Amino acid sequence: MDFDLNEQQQMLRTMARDFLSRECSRTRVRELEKDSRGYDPDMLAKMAELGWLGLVLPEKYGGTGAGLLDLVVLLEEMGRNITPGPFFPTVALCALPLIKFGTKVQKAGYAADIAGGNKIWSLALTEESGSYDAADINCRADYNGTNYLINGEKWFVPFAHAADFLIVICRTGEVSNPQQVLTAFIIDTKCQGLKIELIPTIAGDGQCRVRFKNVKAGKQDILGGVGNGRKVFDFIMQSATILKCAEVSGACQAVLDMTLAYAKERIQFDKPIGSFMAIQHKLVDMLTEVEGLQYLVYYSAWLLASGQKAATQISMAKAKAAEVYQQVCIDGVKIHGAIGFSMDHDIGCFFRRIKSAEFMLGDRDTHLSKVASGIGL
Amino acid sequence: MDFDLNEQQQMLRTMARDFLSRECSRTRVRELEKDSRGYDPDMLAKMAELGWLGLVLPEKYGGTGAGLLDLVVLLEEMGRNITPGPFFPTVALCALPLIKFGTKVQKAGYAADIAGGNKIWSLALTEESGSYDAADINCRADYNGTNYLINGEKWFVPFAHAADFLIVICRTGEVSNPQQVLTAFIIDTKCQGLKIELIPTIAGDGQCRVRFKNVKAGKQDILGGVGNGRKVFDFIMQSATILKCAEVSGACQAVLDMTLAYAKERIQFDKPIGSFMAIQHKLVDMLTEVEGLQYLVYYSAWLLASGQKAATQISMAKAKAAEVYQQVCIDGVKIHGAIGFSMDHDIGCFFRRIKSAEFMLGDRDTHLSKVASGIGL
Amino acid sequence: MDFEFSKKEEQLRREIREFARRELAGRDLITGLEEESLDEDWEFAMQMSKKLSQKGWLTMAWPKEYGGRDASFFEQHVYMDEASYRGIPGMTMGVSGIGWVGQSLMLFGSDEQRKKYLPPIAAGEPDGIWCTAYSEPNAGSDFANIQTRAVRDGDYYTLNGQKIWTSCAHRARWCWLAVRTDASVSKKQHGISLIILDMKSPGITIKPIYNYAGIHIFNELFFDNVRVPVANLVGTENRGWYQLMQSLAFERHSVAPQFYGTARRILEIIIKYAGRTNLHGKPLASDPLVKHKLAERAIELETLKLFGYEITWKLSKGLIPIYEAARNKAYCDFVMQRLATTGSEIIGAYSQVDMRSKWAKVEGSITRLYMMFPGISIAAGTDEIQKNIVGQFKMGLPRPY
Amino acid sequence: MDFEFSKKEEQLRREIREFARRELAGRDLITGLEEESLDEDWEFAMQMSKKLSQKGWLTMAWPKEYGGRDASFFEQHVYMDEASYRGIPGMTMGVSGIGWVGQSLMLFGSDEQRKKYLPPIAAGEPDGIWCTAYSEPNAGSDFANIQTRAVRDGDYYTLNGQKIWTSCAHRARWCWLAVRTDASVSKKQHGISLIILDMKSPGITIKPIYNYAGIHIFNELFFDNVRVPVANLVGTENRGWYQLMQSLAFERHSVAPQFYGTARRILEIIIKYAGRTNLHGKPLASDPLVKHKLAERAIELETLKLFGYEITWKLSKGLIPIYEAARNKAYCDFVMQRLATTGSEIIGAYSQVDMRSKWAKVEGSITRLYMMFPGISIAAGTDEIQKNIVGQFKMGLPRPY
Repeated sequence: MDFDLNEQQQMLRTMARDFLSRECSRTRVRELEKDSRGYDPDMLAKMAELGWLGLVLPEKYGGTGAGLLDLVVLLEEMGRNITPGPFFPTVALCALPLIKFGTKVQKAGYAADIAGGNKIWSLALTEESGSYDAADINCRADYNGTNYLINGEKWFVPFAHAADFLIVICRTGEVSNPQQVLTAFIIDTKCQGLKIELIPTIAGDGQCRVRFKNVKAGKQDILGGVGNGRKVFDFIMQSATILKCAEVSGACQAVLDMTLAYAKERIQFDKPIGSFMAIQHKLVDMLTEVEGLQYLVYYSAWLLASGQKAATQISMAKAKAAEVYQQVCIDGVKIHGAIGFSMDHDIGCFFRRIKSAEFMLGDRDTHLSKVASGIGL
Repeated sequence: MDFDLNEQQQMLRTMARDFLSRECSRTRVRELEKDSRGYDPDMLAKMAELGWLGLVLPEKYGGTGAGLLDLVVLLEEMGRNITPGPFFPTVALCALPLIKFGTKVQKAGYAADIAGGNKIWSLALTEESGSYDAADINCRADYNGTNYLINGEKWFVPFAHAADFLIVICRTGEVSNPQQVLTAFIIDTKCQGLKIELIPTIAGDGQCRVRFKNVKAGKQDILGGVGNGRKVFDFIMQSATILKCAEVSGACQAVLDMTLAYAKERIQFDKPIGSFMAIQHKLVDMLTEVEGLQYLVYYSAWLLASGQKAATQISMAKAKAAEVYQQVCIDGVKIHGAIGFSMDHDIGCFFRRIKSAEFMLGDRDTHLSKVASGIGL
Repeated sequence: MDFEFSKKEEQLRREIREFARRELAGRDLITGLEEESLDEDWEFAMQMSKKLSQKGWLTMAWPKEYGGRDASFFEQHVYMDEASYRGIPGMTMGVSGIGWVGQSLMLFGSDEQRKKYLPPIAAGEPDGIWCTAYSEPNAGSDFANIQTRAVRDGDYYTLNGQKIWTSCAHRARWCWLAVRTDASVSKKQHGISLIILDMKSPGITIKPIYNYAGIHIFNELFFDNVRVPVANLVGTENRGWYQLMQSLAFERHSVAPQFYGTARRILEIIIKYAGRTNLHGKPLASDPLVKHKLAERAIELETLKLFGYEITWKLSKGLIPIYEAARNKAYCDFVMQRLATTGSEIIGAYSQVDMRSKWAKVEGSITRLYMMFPGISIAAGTDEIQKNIVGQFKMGLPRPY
Repeated sequence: MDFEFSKKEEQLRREIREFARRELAGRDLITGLEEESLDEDWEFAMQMSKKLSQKGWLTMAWPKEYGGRDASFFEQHVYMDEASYRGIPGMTMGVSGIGWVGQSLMLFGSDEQRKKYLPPIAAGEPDGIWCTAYSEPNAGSDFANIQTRAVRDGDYYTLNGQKIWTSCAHRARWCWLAVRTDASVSKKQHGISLIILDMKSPGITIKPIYNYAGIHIFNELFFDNVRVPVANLVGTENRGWYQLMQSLAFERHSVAPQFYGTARRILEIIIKYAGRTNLHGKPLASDPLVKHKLAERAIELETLKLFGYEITWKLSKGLIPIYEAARNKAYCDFVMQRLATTGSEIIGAYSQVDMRSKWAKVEGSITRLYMMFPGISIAAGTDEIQKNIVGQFKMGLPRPY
């Protein structure tokens, strides 16, 4: 039993904290929210140089072959700094399933470009309903003898407008057993029939609607085999979800840190406001939840990384992340008072992202249902 | 718009508060919890003398013909003092439906004895499931050409062991439309085939299991007509529920009062504990909820009394009562510290009754569902 | 006990409904302060204020001599509730004027001040738009810590200092301003005065503060030797603190009926959305989790409604509801937060969609509420301050700090 | 990062499970302190303590010389968790002795004291049963306000005063007692000493306090000129406050693993109940509201589990987890309350049925928990006290009163 990061993880954390506080200040985050690309290609290139994009990719594809727990540490730091951009969709949503399910040809063809920061990827999974239940995937891929023709819409696809490739999860069979008939495709965003529109969000965080009209995909574009989309889906719903939780956990830590600092420094009635019991106990509650979330994230990531059953704990972490992040942001803003409500203050950057974090990869109720079935209900 | 009680109600409140603080001290309440009857017949007789048992009965049956709102005021005071005994089942659960649905013969035969405090009544409605959904009534009454034969079990029947008569709601038709085939019967507890056992509860508040084995009932024993049990049921689920809420509201006020008094008087760290912000704000939250509950009870009782649609608001009041009573008791005990946890302290009398108040006449989820359908869901 | 509105009050409600139907067809529901942000919204709000004035509703509870019509507190309640429910812009005219400046001037102002300042408010004119400047960087919850100085110099005060979080300053003709006129006092509460500031005076700089949803409601105000005639002093010099407390109470009185109206509308919109939106092949409205969350919100709103009734009833009896106003403010904040979070859970990922985008659901109302509720809850006093007031004034507890 | 228990620890867990299966077959789950109430329960608990001692588990983390076996903190953790999960009575022997008296004596006690008092604890003997008397009528949260006097008179102290909320006093052979030995100090924290009191001493009156569920755990203690040898002083006279703080920290360390074990068991029992109980013709377990409530409780328990791991891990690294212990205590109270209320909602009206009645559901566990949680949460420091500790020791905030 050991809660400590290993040396490599500690180095990674220090490096990430240094780099991000230098390159990705919150002022920069606010600028990028207004930027139509929503991210900074130079920053991404530097991340690639630091080896972050290839962190979990095998060495033969230009990666460093680190483990999921290392990526958790890195994403926690990115969460602390928000770090807008396609890192998460490329690495967490796509590189991991590519390495897990890709054919040799696919891996050889795509992985090195990911590691090098040359290509951006994203995942087109949820649809107009916003649901992350496999049964709600309606986007179809019908085989016409030579190709699959993809038709339908995908929503809230992060950074699709910047992406070179999408992993698209489609329905390829009949509806009688909706869970068994999914297939994942790798689609070049330059292909015909694909239309990408930016959805204007509060956080300006580059979520898109992607429409498919007779988009062609060949057998070589299938990830994980025909009819195996459910496996890809399940894999993503575990690995990407826990990584999203790591990001949220880092964000929660940052909000707590800035709120605590403010509560010490802000004087009202001749005392720091943190000395008023109602405020102080709220801060303690925040700390308890933030620490609890962090440990739950570490624990479920460790379960997954060490090959144990992790689905229930990952869903626990996601449900808790949604709740804690929202509560910490609300309490944080309220403790800041009016200043926390202004565009110039960092805490707003976190507040604007509450709902994005909550709904990406499944909302609280979705994951509570998974927890319920995991505990025998 | 007027939140004030009228003069008659104010007099009733003063009289009730005087009488109950004299005759029904909390020490007496604790004694009665240990008493096998669970109530004090002398106290009940005095209440009858004061005209309380006949408060809402017409004058021709020895009542005073007061309205539902007056009874709300009285039950609020009884709730403040807990007042163990069969007043609630006799008046709220039985006298009101008797007057509403009884035949002339029934009213003439029974009402005066209720007003005079000579006969005790109770309602046998819920069953082993504890559910207050009409569909969950399984106790059957089958007609054999001359009589109905009642078979089944009723649970949590308050003061059945002391009752002379029970109103029993039974299934008399087929299950195809379970809501339409209920019938209410008036049953003499001395009849053959009826077995009453006291269920030992935390509050020693006289709830019983009643078993029926071929209990005979004639047509003259039917309340409200054959197959009209649903109407009786619906009536009770409104009028008795709001009266239960009034009782709970009074109990909440009492818990708040005693907790506030203690917070002013208890000194720790050289200050009254009510001056610590966390405690003070908890007291303020309690006050807000207790006042909110009181107004919601008054409002929904007024809706019902003035012949308007009241079902949704009554369910709102019941759902809120369950939540507020529990919260106020928990916070109240915690603010009292260890002393609140001891058998000798009054607050425990209220704590022991949380669950009885919560589940009698339908739990929070049951009433939230009714609210949901009331607001168009 | 009687919870019925009078025939007259019900008639007023119908007229407001009719007015809204006619004037607002097709416009989105914009909550409260947001109308101050964009020029086109503000312009529309001002048109509405004028029309509401012509209907006799804007300051209906004011005495006739000041442009009101001596309407009852209950009629005013109905106006606040129904106009909020209908989302009529301009209904509070930037809040300050009809919210507390008018009533405060009636209590503490000179005859000249009443004659000069009240009619343009009642008329719904641009000259009746006020802002209120109390807060400073170091005077938030600890409001008595005001440092902005007004130094008397013959017939004028000279103002220097800074105010912050001044909503509507960029729209206002006048400012209801709290300043320090005596810095030598030992008790901070003393030495504060209320003055009326002409926003056209030289030496005022207005710097916008955008909130984190990009909406311009708040401003910073800087005063550089601004000259204010002594005639603009309200009431007695150095006694401003007590007048301020009264003004704040006026402010909190209308919180419950006003927010109740808005919230009831939003709840209804969500319920309709849940009825027409399918998930997993069934309407959201049939999901027990959705049902119970919304039922809980409905109970909170019903409670808020009654809290609003209660305060109006007490005002109508000539009582001064101090703790009730603070309780209602804190309860509103609680209800807002719960409604915003529940609403966002129901519309899901769409709650992050910009409220003015074509993809916004439920008219953007949830996203708007979600983005605004922390700010609204801080305005007019934090939760902590409200609860302290209830603790002291209602429960007789010592001040907890 | 590694959350795996060692093979040895897992083996221990299996042995405890085996032990419980053999020894407890068919007995109800009785949470913690309740075993002190009834004679027959207490007798059984004492038998179990003896057996647990023989298995080497009771004080396994103690050094061998005091009757332990130098087991790791993780083994002790596994014992606390698993024995609680299995509901083994006697596992904490009335709490004080193995909870903090033993460890405190190892830190502050004299050699003679260790030799005399530790072996009976380790052996699970009646002579190893302790109670702890800190609280007084006017010294609850404000614990330094202790008034019970011990006046030195040659080789003896003479005790006078009163203690309250002393659990296990009616079962204990010894009392771990905080008294005032110097009443002249200006700072209340000074002048307090810890002494060992023989419960057979003349002049002690024990008055039972029944809790509101009728269970006898607490007592009042009255001291009328009770004589205590000076040799029974623990550590340094008048320095007792600091020793007390350390004892309290020991007490809080085991809160999380112990309560986690109990709570996990209760949650499983409720889940099974929901699976086998039908309502409206469907199992409760298929009701989304039931599912989500229990899922939330499961998440809280998982968090508590990790908080428990963390504290054990820190202890194992030689750290002194102060704020963590306070945080865990407060979090336990929160989790207990939520589990009790959810559980009661699921078993419904049966939650009011006496836990020892034939009609009790889920082995009476929910009713028991519901009746006990407010008391347990007050014991060893209220929520407010715990949060103050976290605020000061972890967050660097000033004391809030």
